[in-house]
Amino acid sequence: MSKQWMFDEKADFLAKLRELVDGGVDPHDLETMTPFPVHEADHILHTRTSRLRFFTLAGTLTGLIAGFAFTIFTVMDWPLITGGKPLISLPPFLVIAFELTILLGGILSFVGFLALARLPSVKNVLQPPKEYGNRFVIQQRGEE
Amino acid sequence: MKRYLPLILVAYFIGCLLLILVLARQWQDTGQAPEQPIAFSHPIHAGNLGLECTYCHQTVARSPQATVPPVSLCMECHKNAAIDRPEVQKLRGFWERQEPIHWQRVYQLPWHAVFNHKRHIKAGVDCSFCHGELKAQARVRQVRSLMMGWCVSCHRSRNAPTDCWTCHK
Amino acid sequence: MQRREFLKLMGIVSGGAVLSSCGEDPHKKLISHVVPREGEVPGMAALYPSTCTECGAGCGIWVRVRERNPFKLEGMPGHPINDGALCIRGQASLSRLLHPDRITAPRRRTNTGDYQDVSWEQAMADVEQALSESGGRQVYLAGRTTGSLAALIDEFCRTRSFDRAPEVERFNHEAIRFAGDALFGRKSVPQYHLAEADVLVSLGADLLETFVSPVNFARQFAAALEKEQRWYHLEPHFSLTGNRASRRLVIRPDSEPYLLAWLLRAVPARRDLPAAVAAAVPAVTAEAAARQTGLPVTVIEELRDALRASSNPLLLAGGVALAGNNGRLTAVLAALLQWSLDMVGRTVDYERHENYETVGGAADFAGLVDALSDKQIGVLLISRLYHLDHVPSLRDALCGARFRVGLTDFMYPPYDGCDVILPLSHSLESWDDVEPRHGVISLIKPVFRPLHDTLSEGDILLQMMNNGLNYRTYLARRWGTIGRELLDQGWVIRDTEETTPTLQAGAPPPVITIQEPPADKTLVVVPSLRTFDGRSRVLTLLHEIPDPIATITYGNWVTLSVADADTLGITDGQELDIRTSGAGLRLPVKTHPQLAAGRVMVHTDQLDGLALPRDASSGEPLGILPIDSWQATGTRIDVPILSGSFTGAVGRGILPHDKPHHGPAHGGDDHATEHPPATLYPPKEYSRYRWALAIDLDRCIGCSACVAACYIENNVAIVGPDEHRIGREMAWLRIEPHLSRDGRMFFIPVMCQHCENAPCEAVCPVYATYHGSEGLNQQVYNRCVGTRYCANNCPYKVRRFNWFDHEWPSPLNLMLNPDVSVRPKGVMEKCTFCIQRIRQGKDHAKDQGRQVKDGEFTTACAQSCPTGAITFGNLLDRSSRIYALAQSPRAYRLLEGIGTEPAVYYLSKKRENA
Amino acid sequence: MSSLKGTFDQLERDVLAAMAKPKKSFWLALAVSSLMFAVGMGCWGWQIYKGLGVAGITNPVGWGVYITDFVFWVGIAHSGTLISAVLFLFRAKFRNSFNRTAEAMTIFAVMTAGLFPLIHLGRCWLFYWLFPYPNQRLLWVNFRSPLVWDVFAVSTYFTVSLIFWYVGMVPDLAIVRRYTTGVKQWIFRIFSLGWRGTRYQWEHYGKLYMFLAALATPLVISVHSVVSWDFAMSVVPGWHTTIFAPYFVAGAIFSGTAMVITLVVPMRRIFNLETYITVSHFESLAKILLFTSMIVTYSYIVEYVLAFYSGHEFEIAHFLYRSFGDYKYLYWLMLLCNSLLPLTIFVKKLRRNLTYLFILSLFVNVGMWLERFVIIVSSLAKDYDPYAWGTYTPTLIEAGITLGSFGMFFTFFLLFTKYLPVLSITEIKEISE
Repeated sequence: MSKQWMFDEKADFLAKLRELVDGGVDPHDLETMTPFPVHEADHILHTRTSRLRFFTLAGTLTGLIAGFAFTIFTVMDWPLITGGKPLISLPPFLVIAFELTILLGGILSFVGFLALARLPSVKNVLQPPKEYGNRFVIQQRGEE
Repeated sequence: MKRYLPLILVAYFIGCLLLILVLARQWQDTGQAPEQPIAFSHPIHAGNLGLECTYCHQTVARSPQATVPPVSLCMECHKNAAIDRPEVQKLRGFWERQEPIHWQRVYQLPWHAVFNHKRHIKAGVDCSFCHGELKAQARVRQVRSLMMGWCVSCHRSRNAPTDCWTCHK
Repeated sequence: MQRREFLKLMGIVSGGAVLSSCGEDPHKKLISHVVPREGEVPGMAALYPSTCTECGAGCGIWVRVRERNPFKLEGMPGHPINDGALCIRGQASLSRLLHPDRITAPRRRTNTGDYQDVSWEQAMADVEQALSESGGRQVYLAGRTTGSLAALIDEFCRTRSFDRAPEVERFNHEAIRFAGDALFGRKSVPQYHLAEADVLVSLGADLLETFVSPVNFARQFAAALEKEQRWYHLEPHFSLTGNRASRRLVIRPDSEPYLLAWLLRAVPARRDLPAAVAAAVPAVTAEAAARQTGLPVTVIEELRDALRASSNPLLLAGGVALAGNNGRLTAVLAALLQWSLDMVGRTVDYERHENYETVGGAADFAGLVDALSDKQIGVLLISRLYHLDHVPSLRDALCGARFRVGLTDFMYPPYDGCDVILPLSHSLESWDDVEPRHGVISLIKPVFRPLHDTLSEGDILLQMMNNGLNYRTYLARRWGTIGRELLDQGWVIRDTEETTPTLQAGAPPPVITIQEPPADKTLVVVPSLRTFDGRSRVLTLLHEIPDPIATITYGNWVTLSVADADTLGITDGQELDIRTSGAGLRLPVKTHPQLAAGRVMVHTDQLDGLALPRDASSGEPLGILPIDSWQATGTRIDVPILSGSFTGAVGRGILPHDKPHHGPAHGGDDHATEHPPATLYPPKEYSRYRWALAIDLDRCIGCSACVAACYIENNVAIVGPDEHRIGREMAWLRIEPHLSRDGRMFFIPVMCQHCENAPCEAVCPVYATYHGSEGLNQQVYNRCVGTRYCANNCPYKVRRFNWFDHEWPSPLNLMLNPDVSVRPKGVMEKCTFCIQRIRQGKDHAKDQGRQVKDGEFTTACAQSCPTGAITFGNLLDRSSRIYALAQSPRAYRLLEGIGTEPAVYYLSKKRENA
Repeated sequence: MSSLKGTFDQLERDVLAAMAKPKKSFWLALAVSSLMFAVGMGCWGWQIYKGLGVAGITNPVGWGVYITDFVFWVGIAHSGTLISAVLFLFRAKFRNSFNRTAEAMTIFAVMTAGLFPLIHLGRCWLFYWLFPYPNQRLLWVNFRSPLVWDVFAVSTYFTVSLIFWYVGMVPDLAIVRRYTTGVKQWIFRIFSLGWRGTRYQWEHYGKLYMFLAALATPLVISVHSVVSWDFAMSVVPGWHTTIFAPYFVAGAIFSGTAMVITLVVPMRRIFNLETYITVSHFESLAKILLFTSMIVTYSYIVEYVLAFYSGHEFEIAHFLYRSFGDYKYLYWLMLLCNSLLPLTIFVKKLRRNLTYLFILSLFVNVGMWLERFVIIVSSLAKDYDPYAWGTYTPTLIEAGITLGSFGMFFTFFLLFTKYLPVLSITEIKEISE
């Protein structure tokens, strides 16, 4: 069985949270639900910094490399001279690489977010989760 | 009902995708073989009789166009040969009326492409490379897609020019 | 040659089966021949010789035929008249053959005045009936006719008892023929050997535009350029001819006699004039001549000195110089000078004169007009008349005939009200010959099945003569021994029995009095380069190509000097009301910086029915008219003026020696050192070919023949006046008139420059334009999605966008070049350096296992150019002409400052106008 | 009702009130804008059927109203992401009042803008050739062409802005989910992805939002730089200049901010959001407007200085033509709208007067449209070759399609105000605690 507390005020919520952690409850067993991000709670619970940055980094790097690789591949695939410029003209390709950096960075960040935050949650989509209104909620997982 | 709404939506999209794939497949199919005003048989002429392609398609090695033979050429043989056959009768009909034969084009290039038979023949490309084994085609059928990618792949593999204006006009 | 053999030969060429055209999409069909035509390879263009009949000059042509459709006319190299070149009208004349408005079958006028198509049998029966019933005289009135047809008409008139009226020709050179008749007893236009003269003085004659045989003169002009000929051209207005002379002298209209009379006395005679003649020449002092002509004394003295020092001079007068009240006098004085300076027999050739003897002057029609007015004419047969505006009396009297038979291809105004119309075949559909110049016979041969139910004039006459001959056999019989050569070569020069005449004893008119020329403002009526006397107006293409002087395409206009426009407070496109000799003319103006103040220029065919006053002695319409009053009406007429500015090019790097200076780093006038290659990248290497074009501005006369050739060769669309007004003309090649810093007019042909570093290429998102392996800037129509970025980024603005789908109304579609695609809407197009010709040339060379030879083929523009101003070739071939020209110190390229490295080299002028 | 929950409940009710059953005026506005949209589409259809010739563009002016519209709408699209991303990174709190609106504006403006390259194509049915996808023709696109950069920049901008907008909306959609029932709730359930607001969700969410903001900021700058390079990469005098990128970016922010004001002033009044969007917020916007106006004015000056200092004949001739030639009235009107009128914002009274700001923003919108028109058209009308000089007059078709683009934009925007929360509820909660 799990325990659950609900608060109308953030201060009450934080007080209870601190009380629970100080009382020796493993922060991993505590789940909170808030109407907006409450950073103080993260401090209390020692929430891990999100690993999303790796997704973003991977996305941007992929985009950058793919941008240059793709543009260079296409001009080598069917070499067509335009405007007396060399086949591999890096300045224009940089524009493409830059845009792809942002694009893949953005998309992969979003994908990473979905993966890390376990969204979309099929369960919650099919069966709406219990709504707590604008309350601050603490749930403690009990031992089975 | 409401419960299945997302499923229905997903099914709808998959259905659309499949339809597009099927249509694309259909569109790619090139094996058109239109009916001709005279059921000329390549198997008989090129196969049984062993006539060279150039016996009839005389300009294939000296002109961009291979050309269909003039009726007079057909009549050189068919004055006497096989005159009882109904298709040959048709031919004689054209000759007597001095009327050109309107063959259905099987290999048709789009308006923006040029093709030079002579150059391909002189480069050693066999007729059958593009037209297939005509001895086996009772009715001439388009055996190649004639799509740009098909032309270009061959040009690339043979080191033929790939300047756009080689083929585009 | 046996006659049978000859007929066989003709049969082979013309005979064989005919392809029936049908409504189905030809691309979906493979249509067999029934019997192949000998020497014809499907898929390859065949060339057939013929002669252009658009004007009377008789230029030889090669007709390019593919799948039995003629799709291009080209000047026939070696032909005695045009030697390979063809003019703008000749190029466009192909569309006369396929014009949708051509008369397709014999017509008979019904009681209501409408026409109904009838069979030939019916039409001929009607004519025969009229001939037997009408009573009265029968008259044959035709346009200028030479060669066998002229002989046949004579025969016809004899056998069917027709009177043959003088021939109608708007530009009949009456004054020249009058002078020839009066002085030498030769009523003909002599042939002028321009190229042989070391000093050429031309008065008024628009040699390079419409005068007698313009292509011939243009070729001679080009030949004379090589010899450093000194050419003075005197004219009251501005013409392409004057612009190309080494000195253009603007003189007061109709004042030529003063100058000529003075010259006659001032230049020592090489052949003595009879005393009576010499006495009859008015005594004019240098000052008087200078005052009357408006030229400084020094200039006329320079003229005198040049003529005196010349070993083989040529002085001739024609065109507007003879169009005033003093016209005949000017011609006589000019002819006297020709005699006195020993030109006759050398540069003025009466042995091989131009065939104008049978052409009538306006006065020659008086008898016919009277007969018509008196209803004496039973049957009037008219043939090949385009208009009769220059003999209005005849025009108005035509309806006096009881029965009129019209032979024509279009319903020109003189045919209104004809009782029977017999449609003529085009010269490309019929056998014939012409003899434009004495003894020079040029072949006309059918290359095309008669498109409509038409016959040639010869065949119609022979049918009416009912002697069982057709015109082909008639011709064969007449040609006799020259037939073979004529058929092989396309032309023959016959021996001539004519001799060089001498000055006749009592030659000139007893009294030579000079009439006072118009003092003030003058309207100068000049022939049109594009429409000749108006006969070519039916050719739509000619309306699409701008008049090179005004750069106006569609519509009528007058050209006005800038100074007068300022005084009148009038700008381009505004209407000017001109009152002259009682009549009025209202036309929009186009100002021109080279036109002298007080002169208004208008084309013969743009007079809007204005009745011209006539010369008192000859009855010819005058072309120099004093303007009584003029004023701006305030109306604006939206004529399409294609040039954005005549004067804006100065300092832009378009004209030779006219470089812009980009900051202090560059400078100097030498183009070779001014702009180092503006690129960081190494130059592109080519392996076998690098195609390039050289355009010699010294030779370019602005005649626009290249433009017409380009239009037809490349299926360039005709878009009409509305599109022109908003700047959407489709020409791939245009002639740009630009005024240079020192006030000279340059005509610069501009087409795609095929830049090495083409700005258009880099900006195309889909590679629809890119740099080909032979240096061509290639536009792949079917890849184009139509962003128009390339056109924006083209500094030469030579790219054309297809704003709509264009149509070639049937049967004009038959003349589409099968090797060039018809571009659909939404696609960019431009000059390709005639890639189809390059492709064919390389194909041909490859068959023989060699490189393309220099001059083996050329672009359509270069092919047509009468002066050889355009040279096409391979820059990698060090022995080629193009290489030499590109290396010439005269060579420069347009807008070199922006580093595009064009492949079109322009050669600045060698000889400088003063 | 002093508890946070109470405040939040009130906030939610206030914001979601805008999503209540629409009033008649809404339907009227929707009808007008969708009619405009339909007219535009009809004009486009006619243009596709007949050919581009029905528009007034011609030689030498190959680009006219369509590209002007494109640049205009891309410019409008700029402020959305700018306000959101840049101000987010700068922790500028006033952004919360209109970031949702601004982002929505971005999305719809990019969609509208994205149509114009298609509309202006001669053969728009082949637009997909602009994308580098493997095809049987074995052809690729030309990555050297600024138009391909455009394809990448605009589609990246659209994608990233959409993600940014959507991500910012997820917690709000979860709120709406609570207030709706039936099919509507289903939709919000799907689009809120089953959001619950747990601490790890918030943690990842916060990071994502920050990364997206960090990515979007250079993107914003790059996109309008790329759009400016459409011109700057050419050889056309008047286009070919290095200051175009910053000049266009500033211009985009300028016009985008003006459009935000144009949209938010009436929206605030209609939906009674005075509590959340205050006059001070508008004052901040007005300061951005003033600042960017001065950058733009500076660019105008620099353009002329560059041309004349360079001594380049063509540039000098062009700039004289721009200010004294065929399009001189448009040019001076543009200067009035973009450089002179915004200077009035220096007066505090005026910049706190919403009516004044609204009217001024309309002038700026017009001025910025004219700026693009003047740059595009006057540069092309007279470039190198005097023979090819010409002028351009737009036709009714072009006017119709431009009208249609406004119709499309407002249609989408009206639908947005009705079906999605127009303010970022969550963020307002965050700052209002």
